[in-house]
Amino acid sequence: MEKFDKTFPSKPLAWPRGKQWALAGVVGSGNLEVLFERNPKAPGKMDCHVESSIPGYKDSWLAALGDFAANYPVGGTKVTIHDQGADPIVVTFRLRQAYDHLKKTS
Amino acid sequence: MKTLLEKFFGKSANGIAVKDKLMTGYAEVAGQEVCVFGTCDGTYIDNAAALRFAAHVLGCIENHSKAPIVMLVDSAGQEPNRTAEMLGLASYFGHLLSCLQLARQNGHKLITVATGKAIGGAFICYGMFGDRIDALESASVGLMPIEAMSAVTKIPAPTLEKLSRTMPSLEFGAKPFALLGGVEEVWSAKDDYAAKLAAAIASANTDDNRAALGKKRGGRKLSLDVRNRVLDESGK
Amino acid sequence: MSSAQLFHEQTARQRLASLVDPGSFTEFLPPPERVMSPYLPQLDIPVSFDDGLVIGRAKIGGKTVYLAAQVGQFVGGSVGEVHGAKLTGILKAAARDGIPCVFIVESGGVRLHEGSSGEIAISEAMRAVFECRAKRVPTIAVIGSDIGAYGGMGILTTCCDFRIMTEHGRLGISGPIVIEKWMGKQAYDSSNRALVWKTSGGKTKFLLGDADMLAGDDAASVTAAIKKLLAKSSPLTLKGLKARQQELEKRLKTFGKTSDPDAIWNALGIKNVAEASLASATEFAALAKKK
Amino acid sequence: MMNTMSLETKDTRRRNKGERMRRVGKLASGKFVSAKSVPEVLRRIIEPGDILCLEGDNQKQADFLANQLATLTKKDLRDIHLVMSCLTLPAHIELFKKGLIRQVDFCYAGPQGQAVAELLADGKFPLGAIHTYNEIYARYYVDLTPRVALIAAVQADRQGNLFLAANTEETPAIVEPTAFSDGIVFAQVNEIVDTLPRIDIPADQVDLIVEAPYPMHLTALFTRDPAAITDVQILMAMIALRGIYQKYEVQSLNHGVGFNTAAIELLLPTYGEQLGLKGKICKYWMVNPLPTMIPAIESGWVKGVFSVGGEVGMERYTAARSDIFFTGRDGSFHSNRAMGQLAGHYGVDMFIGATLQIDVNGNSSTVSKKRITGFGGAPNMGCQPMGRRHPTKAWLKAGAESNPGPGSIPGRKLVVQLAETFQSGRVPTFVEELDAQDPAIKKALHGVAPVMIYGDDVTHVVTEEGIANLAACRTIEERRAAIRGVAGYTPVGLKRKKSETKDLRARGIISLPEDLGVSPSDVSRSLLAAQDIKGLVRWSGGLYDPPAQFVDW
Repeated sequence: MEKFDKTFPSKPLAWPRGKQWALAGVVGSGNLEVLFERNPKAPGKMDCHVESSIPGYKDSWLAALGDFAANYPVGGTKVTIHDQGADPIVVTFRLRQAYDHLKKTS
Repeated sequence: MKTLLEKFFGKSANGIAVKDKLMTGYAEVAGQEVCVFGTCDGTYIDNAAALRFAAHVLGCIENHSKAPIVMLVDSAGQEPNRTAEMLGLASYFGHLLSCLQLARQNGHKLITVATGKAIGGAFICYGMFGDRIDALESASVGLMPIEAMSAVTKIPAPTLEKLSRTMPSLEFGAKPFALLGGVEEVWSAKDDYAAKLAAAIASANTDDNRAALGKKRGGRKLSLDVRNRVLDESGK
Repeated sequence: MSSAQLFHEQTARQRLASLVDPGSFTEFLPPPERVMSPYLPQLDIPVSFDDGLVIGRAKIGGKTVYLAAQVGQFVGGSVGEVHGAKLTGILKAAARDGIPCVFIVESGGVRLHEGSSGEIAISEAMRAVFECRAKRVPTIAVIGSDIGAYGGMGILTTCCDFRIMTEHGRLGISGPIVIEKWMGKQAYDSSNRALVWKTSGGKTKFLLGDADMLAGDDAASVTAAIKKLLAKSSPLTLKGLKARQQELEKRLKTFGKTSDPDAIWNALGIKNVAEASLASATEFAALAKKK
Repeated sequence: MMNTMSLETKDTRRRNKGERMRRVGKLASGKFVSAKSVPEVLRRIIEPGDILCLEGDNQKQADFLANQLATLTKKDLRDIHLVMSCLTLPAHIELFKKGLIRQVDFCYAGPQGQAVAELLADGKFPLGAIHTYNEIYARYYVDLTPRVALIAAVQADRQGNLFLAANTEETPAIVEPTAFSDGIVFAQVNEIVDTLPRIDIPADQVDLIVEAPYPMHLTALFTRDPAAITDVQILMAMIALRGIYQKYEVQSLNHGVGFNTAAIELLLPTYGEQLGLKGKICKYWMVNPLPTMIPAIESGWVKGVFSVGGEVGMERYTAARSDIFFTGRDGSFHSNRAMGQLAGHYGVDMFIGATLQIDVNGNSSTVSKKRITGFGGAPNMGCQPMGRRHPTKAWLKAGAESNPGPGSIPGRKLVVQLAETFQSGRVPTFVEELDAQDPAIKKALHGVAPVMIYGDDVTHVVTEEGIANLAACRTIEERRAAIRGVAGYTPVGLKRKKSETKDLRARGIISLPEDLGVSPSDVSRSLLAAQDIKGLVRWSGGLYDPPAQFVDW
């Protein structure tokens, strides 16, 4: 198990109202779950916490998370990931799905 | 088996028939008629056994109003079998449990004593359904021994062994099971089983107190609290 | 031409979202509360925010229900201490409030990694199921995925008022690999998927009467089946259980000597096994009725 | 000047064949020999120094004859030059272990890839060359003409005519050069009958026949269960459909046999239909009768399919859809590997297939240090047909993009590589250097690294990150930057420079999903026209009979 935290700068979330949290994916072989939570205290930051069952891939995790924070306005969020060996593409996939959920007002 | 039954029921043990390592019958505890069924010699429980027990329970409900039902458990579980599965062994067990529930609803107290093996499915399919569950100190109670668990989970046995010191749920036996609240009381070999059984029948009630016991004894700290949180959130 | 998402491929959360009236689901102990297993990290196994069980309240066809859905991908949908406590909690809430409980099952049974705690948890959940039944609060189990309902969870579903299965669902106690190990590959080849599903799958269970309804492999079909059963309950009576006793005795007597599921299909009115195997749930239900 | 040698070589081959056949003598009754006499017959018809061809296609195998051959010892058989396309049975490996083989020329080792690598390392695999299919068939007519060919057919009649059924594969490509050069053609058949459904090989070209005690080995090699198609593969299929099929209006094509292309086939009747592409693309196919083609065929997308081989379970379906498939007079399916490879090389707009490893220059390979698998059909189809003349819209459009010089051909075939950035177990697909470039492997292959498809031939690389149009790159540096740009979070991808990627994207050399109107949120398995094998059976109206291992109902 490898665990790490990292904060990325990101433009503030464009949807100030909406769901407080959103979850995508499941913890299962080759898959992961990602939880987005609103964190109004740090509007210009995406705070990430990753727990991965396969150690040794921190670089590609950071690159994928960094790209996501750069490509989408996700400032003011806390992201927690429980990973069970997902490919990087699945990381991007799930981040995007959870982000789309978070945007939905309901 | 005979001697063990006599320790529980004295001479009235004669009323209990043992056939194919399955027991059914009626006996007396402290002068009160009790319905008895169970397994011995670690035998497997199959579709036919479940039906035999269920028929006995239904007969008790019909003809022995409110007689306490004593379940004795010494079984290694169900035998993995293609035909049994095809016929729906789970449904046979479900039927037995349903019969026991009807008995409970009709005022029969359900008392379980684990006398030998009380492992996995064999315990779940009737014994663990008791209002009050006790176990002999010598009984093998639990999900499975650590070596078996290691083989299935692929986690090395020494790791599990080490963890079991802080996680009683990984330990195997009557005492750790009692720590989890799964067994109310562990009887020692010196105990007077008949008296113990009489006391168990007297104190049994239909509230499932196992989570509370597990918390009190420290072996299963989360169950009660998590359950209560669900009840709180849903009650809002 | 695009079809619906297959029920057996959906995740627990997707299933819940597509079964209930849109937007009506409220989750209890949701992910941000992080009610997770403290034991898995000690074994270096990843945790999940919901410990593999999503529970909450929603409406189906305007009717309020409690729901629980197991996450089969997470440690096989297995029941650990937290998972089991959530399950017992929602069932007890159903009994307390007189609100039906729908349970989407996808589990191999007890979570071995948490040992006997999971075993007791399943037993507690069983007691809670019967608490509902004693109060005539309907409990409905839905089994619609390959993981199915096995071990203690298989037994638990047979304690509920009703079972809805799809042809992808499986119901049993010992899984095919365990049986193969015990009996030998000659007697039971666990890689023969057709045989495995004929032995324990939804269609056979429906024919035998262990599944009350056979639904299609999509959320709409499952919802329709749930709606039909929500109004009913199946209280335990001496008469009813004696009839069930006779039925199970007859089943054992008639089929106890065979291991060939086709024989059951034939005896229960399916003439053309190949055609019925390929049939959809609706087609199959019609074929089964024709007998 | 008179050469005495030339007098001697006028008809020695024919006379030698006569001697061999005489040696068989009473072991044969007409052309027919008994199964138990086969080892002795082989001993009598094969001579030291022979070029021996053993039919082993990637689906059907002359396995009975191969197994009998493997019972011979060095006393009976030696100094053999083995030529065959697919060296895939344990019996084939046995010949090497016994030291019977002087030289081997082949194409593909598939399941024996590890055994081949081990034999090579032990110096027990005297390799001539690893070929592509068309190369080895060509050499059967040049310098590798077999003296004896051991082949497989489904049925023979009493005259010795052969019926090959759906899996013609390469039988004609072996029989013709052998029969017309006084070689011996020895066929194993599943059964001998009075009347054949149709004649695929005339008796005239067959010398010996044995009714084998067991039917020939046949693998269901190309059946892909839609249930195993992942979201990522669907995303890539959507990217490819928009960024390549639609853009170039691809009319005729060859598909690989992976799950990626299966996803594309299953998206045609759904996503393709939504895009309004029906009738505009994907009309003519050079593929085996892939079960995943059924929905597209049933929805009227496909006008024709020609195949290099059959597929187990598709017999009734292909017979019932004779407008689409090539069928014989008897109504049943016909295939031909040599002609199919030719069609795939010269006749189509596009080759598209998946790969396991691709380097920063665009070279791809399926070879690893422990497995030498050789080549399947991909290299003949995944390359530029340099002599092509006939124009099509796609060919000209791709040609214009690649900016031909005064001496180059005006068009370009689309050669597309589908590559998820990672293989299972987080093994990166993109690497700086292929395993195939390993010096030991290169040396064993006489200096030629076993590259499946050369980077120069590739026009596009498609990953879940987007498309890199290599044909439009002007320099090798630009090509490398384009590849890094779609290589995701692999070590190759992590080396990309943001500014370069941005520039290539602006010039249309890199296209991201959003540039093509594809969003990951649109991805769903419910877009697949059939989501499992059962769905395919239902689409086929019950005409498709999937093999048992795919049946779960």
